[in-house]
Amino acid sequence: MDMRVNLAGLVLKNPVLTASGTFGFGLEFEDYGDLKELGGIVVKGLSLKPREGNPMPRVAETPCGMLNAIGIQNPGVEVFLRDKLPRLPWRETAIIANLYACDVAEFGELAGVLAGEQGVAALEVNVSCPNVREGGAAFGQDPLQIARVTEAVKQRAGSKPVIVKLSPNVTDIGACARAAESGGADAISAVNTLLGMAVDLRTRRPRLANVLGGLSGPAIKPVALRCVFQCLKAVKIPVIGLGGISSAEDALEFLLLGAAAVQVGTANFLRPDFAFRLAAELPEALAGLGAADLDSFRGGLELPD
Amino acid sequence: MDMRVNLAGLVLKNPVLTASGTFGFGLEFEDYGDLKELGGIVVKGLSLKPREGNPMPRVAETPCGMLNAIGIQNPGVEVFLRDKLPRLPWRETAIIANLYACDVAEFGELAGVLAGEQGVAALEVNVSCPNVREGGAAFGQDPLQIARVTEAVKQRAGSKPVIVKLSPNVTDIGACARAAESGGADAISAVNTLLGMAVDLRTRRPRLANVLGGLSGPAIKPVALRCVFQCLKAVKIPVIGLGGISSAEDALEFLLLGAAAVQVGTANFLRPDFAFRLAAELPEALAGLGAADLDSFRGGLELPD
Amino acid sequence: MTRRNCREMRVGELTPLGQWERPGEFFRLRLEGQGFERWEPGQFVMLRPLAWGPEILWGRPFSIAGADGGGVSVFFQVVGRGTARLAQLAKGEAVVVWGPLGNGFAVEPGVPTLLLAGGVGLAPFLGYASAHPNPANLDLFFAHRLPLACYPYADLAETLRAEELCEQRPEDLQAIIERLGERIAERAKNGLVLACGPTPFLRTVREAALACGARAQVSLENRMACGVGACLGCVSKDGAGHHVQVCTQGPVFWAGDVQI
Amino acid sequence: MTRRNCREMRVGELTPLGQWERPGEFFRLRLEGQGFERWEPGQFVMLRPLAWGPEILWGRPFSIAGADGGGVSVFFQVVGRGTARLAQLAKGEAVVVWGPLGNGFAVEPGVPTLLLAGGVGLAPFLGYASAHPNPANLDLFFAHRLPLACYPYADLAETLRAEELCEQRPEDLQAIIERLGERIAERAKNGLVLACGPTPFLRTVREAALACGARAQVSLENRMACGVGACLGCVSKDGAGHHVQVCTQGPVFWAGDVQI
Ligand SMILES: Cc1cc2nc3c(=O)[nH]c(=O)nc-3n(C[C@H](O)[C@H](O)[C@H](O)COP(=O)(O)OP(=O)(O)OC[C@H]3O[C@@H](n4cnc5c(N)ncnc54)[C@H](O)[C@@H]3O)c2cc1C
Ligand SMILES: Cc1cc2nc3c(=O)[nH]c(=O)nc-3n(C[C@H](O)[C@H](O)[C@H](O)COP(=O)(O)OP(=O)(O)OC[C@H]3O[C@@H](n4cnc5c(N)ncnc54)[C@H](O)[C@@H]3O)c2cc1C
Ligand SMILES: Cc1cc2nc3c(=O)[nH]c(=O)nc-3n(C[C@H](O)[C@H](O)[C@H](O)COP(=O)(O)O)c2cc1C
Ligand SMILES: Cc1cc2nc3c(=O)[nH]c(=O)nc-3n(C[C@H](O)[C@H](O)[C@H](O)COP(=O)(O)O)c2cc1C
Ligand code: FES
Ligand code: FES
Repeated sequence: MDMRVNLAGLVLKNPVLTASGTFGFGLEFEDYGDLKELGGIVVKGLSLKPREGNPMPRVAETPCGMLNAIGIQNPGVEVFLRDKLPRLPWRETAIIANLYACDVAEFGELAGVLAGEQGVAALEVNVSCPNVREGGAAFGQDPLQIARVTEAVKQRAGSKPVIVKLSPNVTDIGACARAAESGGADAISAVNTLLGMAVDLRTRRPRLANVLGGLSGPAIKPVALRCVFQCLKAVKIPVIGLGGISSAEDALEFLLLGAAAVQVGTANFLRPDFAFRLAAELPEALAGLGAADLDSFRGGLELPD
Repeated sequence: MDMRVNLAGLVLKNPVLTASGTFGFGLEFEDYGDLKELGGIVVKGLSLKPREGNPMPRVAETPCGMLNAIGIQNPGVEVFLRDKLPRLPWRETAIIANLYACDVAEFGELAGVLAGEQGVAALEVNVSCPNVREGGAAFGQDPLQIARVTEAVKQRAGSKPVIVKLSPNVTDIGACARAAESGGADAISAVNTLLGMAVDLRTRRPRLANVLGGLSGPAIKPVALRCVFQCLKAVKIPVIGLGGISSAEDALEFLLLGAAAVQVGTANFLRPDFAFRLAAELPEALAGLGAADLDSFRGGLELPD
Repeated sequence: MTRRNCREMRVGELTPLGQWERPGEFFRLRLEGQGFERWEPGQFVMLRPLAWGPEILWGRPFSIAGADGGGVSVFFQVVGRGTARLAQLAKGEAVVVWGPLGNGFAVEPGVPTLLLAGGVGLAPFLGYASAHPNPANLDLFFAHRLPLACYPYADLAETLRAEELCEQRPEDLQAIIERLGERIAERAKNGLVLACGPTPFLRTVREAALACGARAQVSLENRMACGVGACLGCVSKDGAGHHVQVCTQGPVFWAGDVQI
Repeated sequence: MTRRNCREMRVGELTPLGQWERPGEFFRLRLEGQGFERWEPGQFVMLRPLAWGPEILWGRPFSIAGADGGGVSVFFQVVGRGTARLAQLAKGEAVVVWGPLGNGFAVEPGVPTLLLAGGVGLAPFLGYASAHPNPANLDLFFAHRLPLACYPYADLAETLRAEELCEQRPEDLQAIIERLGERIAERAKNGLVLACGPTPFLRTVREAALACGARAQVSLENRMACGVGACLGCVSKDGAGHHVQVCTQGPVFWAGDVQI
C-alpha cells in the first residue's frame, strides 16, 4: 500500500513521525529498529545555548499518562549539528528540528542557524512548552505571539517548511492555528502536553520539582483528537496529529479526522521499538478497515447532519 | 476525627460531595448507602424548562476516562422542587442545586426560583458545560461573562451561597476564578470536564452524536489538580476540588492542595456505593498519613523554594 | 419489590460453552454470595471485577440467567475489552455486583407466551423459563449465527417447546424475519410476545407486533455507564419522543412505549 | 560491546523467596528467550508485560541477576503497582524486555574487590560473582532490613566471603555505617569497592570512599521512563554539575563522577 505523505512539499515515506523529546536524537533507538523505516524523526527540543533543564524529579506516572517537566535539557543546536545530525540517515528519513527559545529574536536566530543545513528537513517551532517558567507558556497561549514567532522563524528558515506546534492549554486552539497560518506556517502540529500536576501524599510535596508539568499519553488522546479536529476546521495548511497514540488504531483515528501525519510520543516509552512497529503495522491496519490507500481514508470522518 | 467543613457559611458533615450529573437527584442511590452520610449532593444540572438533552450516543469510554454529551437532560427546576427535593434528606445533608441556562437573565431567573427554597443549601452555577452548542461554552471561557453571570445569580440568590463551577478549557483559569470572586461568588468548584472527542474506526463516525463531549475520570486528575492549584493562588474564597477522584488518596490530594471540599463524579459509575464508601474511609486514610485532623492537613502542601 | 444493592461477590464457576466451535467466546459465570434472593426474569446486573483499574471505568450489564440465595448466574459473549477480561476471571476473585436492576418481563401464567431470542439474548429466558409457573404455555423461537453449542439452548429446549433457526447465509435472515412475523401473528389475538436480542432483531419484532396488534415486550441492550438511572447515557425515546433511561425504566418495554 | 535489543520473552519460573517471613514480597523471575548471550554484571533490563494496558505506561528497570543463551533472571521486591503486577505473572506469559542496558561494574580479576549491597541491591552481585574469573578476590558485605531468607544471599555466601548485618533497631544503622566505613577503608590502598542499594546507603558509601580515597563505583536506581537515554527523566548530576542520564551513562558510576 502506498503510504507516502506529502507534507507541505516534504515527501515522507509514511505518516509515522516520532515526537520531540520522546525519541532523543533518534540515535538512542538505533538498536531497536531501522531509523530509515520511519516517516520522520522530530528531535529533542533545541536551543541556541546548551540547557541543563529542570531539577529532579522531572517525571511522574499518572492514570494512563505521565507528567514531565524536563525543561528542554539539550546540548544546544551547534552540538546537534556537529555530533548528532551527521550520524542520522537524513537522506532517507526526514529529520525535523524542534526549536525552543525564550523570545522572538532568539527563535529567528535559531531558524537562521538551521536554515542552511542540508540534513534538516523542516523546522518545528515549540511555542507551547508549558514546563519552563521563562515564558514558553506565554508564547503558545497568545495568538498574536504565535503569529509573530512564526513570522520570525519563517523569515530566517530559507526553503525549510515551518511547522508550528500548538499547545492545548488555550481557550481557542482554532485561533492559535489561524495565527500560525497567517504568520506563514507551512503546517501545524497539535498537540503538545496538557498542563498538569501531581502530589505525593507521603512527602506532602509536588511529584515534580517544577511543581507543574506536561501531561501526555493515552489519557490525553480525546483532548488531542478534539484539538486536531478544531485545527482542521480553522486552517487550510496540513495538520500533524499527536497526543496519546499508543496503537495503530489510535494513529488511524487522527488520520481519519484528516491529519496529514501523526507523531508518536509517550508510546516510545512503552517499548523502544514502538514507532518502528507502528510504521510497519499501519498498512495492514488500514487494509483491515477496507481502505484502498491512505489518501482515500484520510479525512473520511462522517459527521452527523 | 472531626471531618466537618465550613464552606462559605455552610456546614458540611464531611468534605465529600457528589458531582452534578453523576449522582442523578440522589434518590437513584438510596439503595446503595445512606444519603445522610454524605457531605452534600450536587444534583443534576437544572434549567428553567425541561430539556430532552442531546441525541444518542451520549457517552463513550476512553483510556482511564469517559466522554459525555448528555446535554443537560433534566425535568426542569419546578419538577425538581416538587417531586425530588421533598424526598431528599435536606435537613441532614446539603442539597446543592446546579444551575444551567443559556443567558444571563435566565440564570438570574433560575436563582430567583431557588432562592426561597428551604431545602436548597447552595447554588452551583454551571458556566462551563462544553456539551451544549447553544452557548454554555462561551460563558465559561470568558472571564467577563463569568463575572456577569455570577452577579446576576448572586443578586437573586438571597442568602444562599453561590458556587461558580469553572471550565478547564481556558488559557487562564486563575482569571476565571478572579472573575467569579469579583462577581460575588462565595466559592468556586473546579473543574468541569475537558473538551474532547472520540471516533469509531469501523463506522468512521464520531462516537458521540454531538461530536464533541466532556472528558472526565482519572485521566483528567492531573489537569484538575493543576486547575485547583491555580484557583487557590488566584482567589481567597474557598475552592471545591473535583476531577478524576477515584480513591480516598485522590480526594486527599485535592485537600492537601487546600481545597475546602471535594466532589466525586465519574467514580460513582465504578460502583454506586462509591461516594458512601469514600466518606466512610476518609478519616482512616487521613489518620494513616499521620494527620491529627482535616484542618491541619488541608493546604499542607510544601512547595520547593 | 426487589431490593437493589451493591456487594462484592466471589467467582464460583466460569464455564466456557461451545469451546470447540468458538474457543474463548461464550461463558457462563456464576457469582457466589447473597443478595439475589428476590429478582424478576428480565432484570440485569452490573458487574465490575474489583481488580479492574481505572483503565476500564464502567461496569458491564448482563441479564440475570438465574439466581438464588447462594448467588447469581449470567451468560456472556466476548465482544470487547470488558468481556475479554471477564473471561479471564479466576475462581474466588472478587467482583462488584449491583442489582437486580431494571424491570423484568411480564409473567402471565395463563397466557400463551412466545419467547423470541436472538443470540446472547437467550440469557434472560433461562431465568424466565425456570421461574414461570406454567412452562406448558411457553414457546421459544431462537435465532442465532453461531453453532447451537455456544448457547445454553439445550437446557431450555428440554423444558419448553423450542424452535431454532441459524443465520449462516444472507438468505437465512429473510427466512428468520418471515418466521418471526408468522410466530408473532399467531399470538396477536390472545398471547404475549417477549423478545431479547440485537437491535435489528428487536426492531423487526417490534414492527411485526405493532403491525398485527400483538402484545409484545422488548428488552433493550443500550450501552450503560451507571446502571442506576443517574448518568442518562443509556436513554431511548418513549412513544411520545421523550428520553427514558433504559436501565431503570427498562430494559423491558412494551413495544408501543419505546422507539428502537 | 553488548548489543541492546527489544524482544518478547516468556515467563519461565517465578519463585517467591522468604515466603514465610514476607509472603508475596520477594521474587526471582526467570524470563526465557534469546538475546542475553552477552552482558555485563551491573547492567539492567526494562520489563513490561505485554498484558499491561495503558494504565501503567513505563517498563520497570531491574538489575540482571544472571543471564545466558536461554534467558535472563532478575530478583525483585514488591514496592508498588508495577512490581505487584509482576508478582502475578503467569508462566508462559509474554513480557517485553529491552536490554542489556547501561554500563556494568568494573571487573579487575587481580584486585581485591569489596561488594557492598543494601537490600535488593544484592541482585547485580549474583551476576557479578558468577561471572568473575577470580572469586577468591571477592568480599561481600550485605546490609538488610528483612530476614535473610528473603534475599538470594545463601547462594552467594557459598561462593565468596560474605558478611551480613541486619538493621532491626535504630542503633543498627549506626553500626552498619561504621562497619561500611571500616571495610571501605581496608580497600583504600589497593582495592576496588562496588556498591548497590538504596540512595542513603550509596550516599554513605560514596562519602566514605571519597574520604579515604578508595576507588569505588556506585549503581544508582533513579526512576526511569524509557531506559534508553531518550526521556531525560532519570538524570543525576555529574562531578561538574551537568545532568547525565543514569540509564545510559550509568547506572554504575565512579563515586567521584556523580552526585547523590
Ligand atoms: C440490560 C442489558 C443486558 C445485557 N445482557 C447481556 C447478556 O446476558 N449477555 C451478554 O453477553 N451481553 C449482554 N449485554 C451486552 C453486554 O453488556 C455488552 O456486550 C458488554 O457490555 C460489552 O462490553 P465489552 O467491554 O466487552 O465491549 P466494549 O469494548 O465496550 O464494546 C465492544 C463492542 O460491543 C459493542 N457494545 C458494547 N456494549 C454494548 C451494548 N450494551 N449493547 C450493544 N453493543 C454493545 C460496542 O459498540 C463495540 O462494538 C447486555 C446489555 C444490557 C444493556
Ligand atoms: C538500574 C536499576 C536497577 C534496579 N534493579 C532492581 C532490582 O534488581 N530489584 C528490585 O527489586 N528493584 C530494582 N530497581 C528498582 C525498581 O525498578 C523499582 O522498585 C520499581 O520500578 C518500582 O516499580 P513499582 O511500579 O512497583 O513502584 P511505583 O508504584 O512506581 O513506586 C512505588 C514506590 O517505590 C518508589 N520507587 C519507584 N521506582 C523507584 C526507583 N527506580 N528507585 C527508587 N524508588 C523507586 C516510589 O517512589 C514509590 O515510593 C532498580 C532500579 C533501577 C533504576
Ligand atoms: C519526556 C517528554 C519530553 C518532551 N519534550 C518535548 C520537547 O522538547 N519539545 C516539544 O515540542 N515537545 C516535547 N514533548 C511533548 C511531546 O512531543 C508531545 O507533544 C506530547 O508528549 C504529546 O504526545 P504523546 O501523548 O504521544 O506523548 C515532550 C514530551 C515528553 C513526554
Ligand atoms: C455523565 C455526566 C454528566 C454530567 N452532567 C453535569 C451537569 O449537569 N452539570 C455540571 O455542572 N457538570 C456535569 N458533569 C461534570 C461533573 O460534574 C464533573 O465536573 C466532571 O465529570 C469531572 O469530575 P469527575 O472526573 O470526578 O467525573 C457531568 C459529568 C458526567 C460524567
Ligand atoms: S446507565 Fe446510567 S442512566 Fe442508565
Ligand atoms: S530513563 Fe529515559 S533517559 Fe534515562
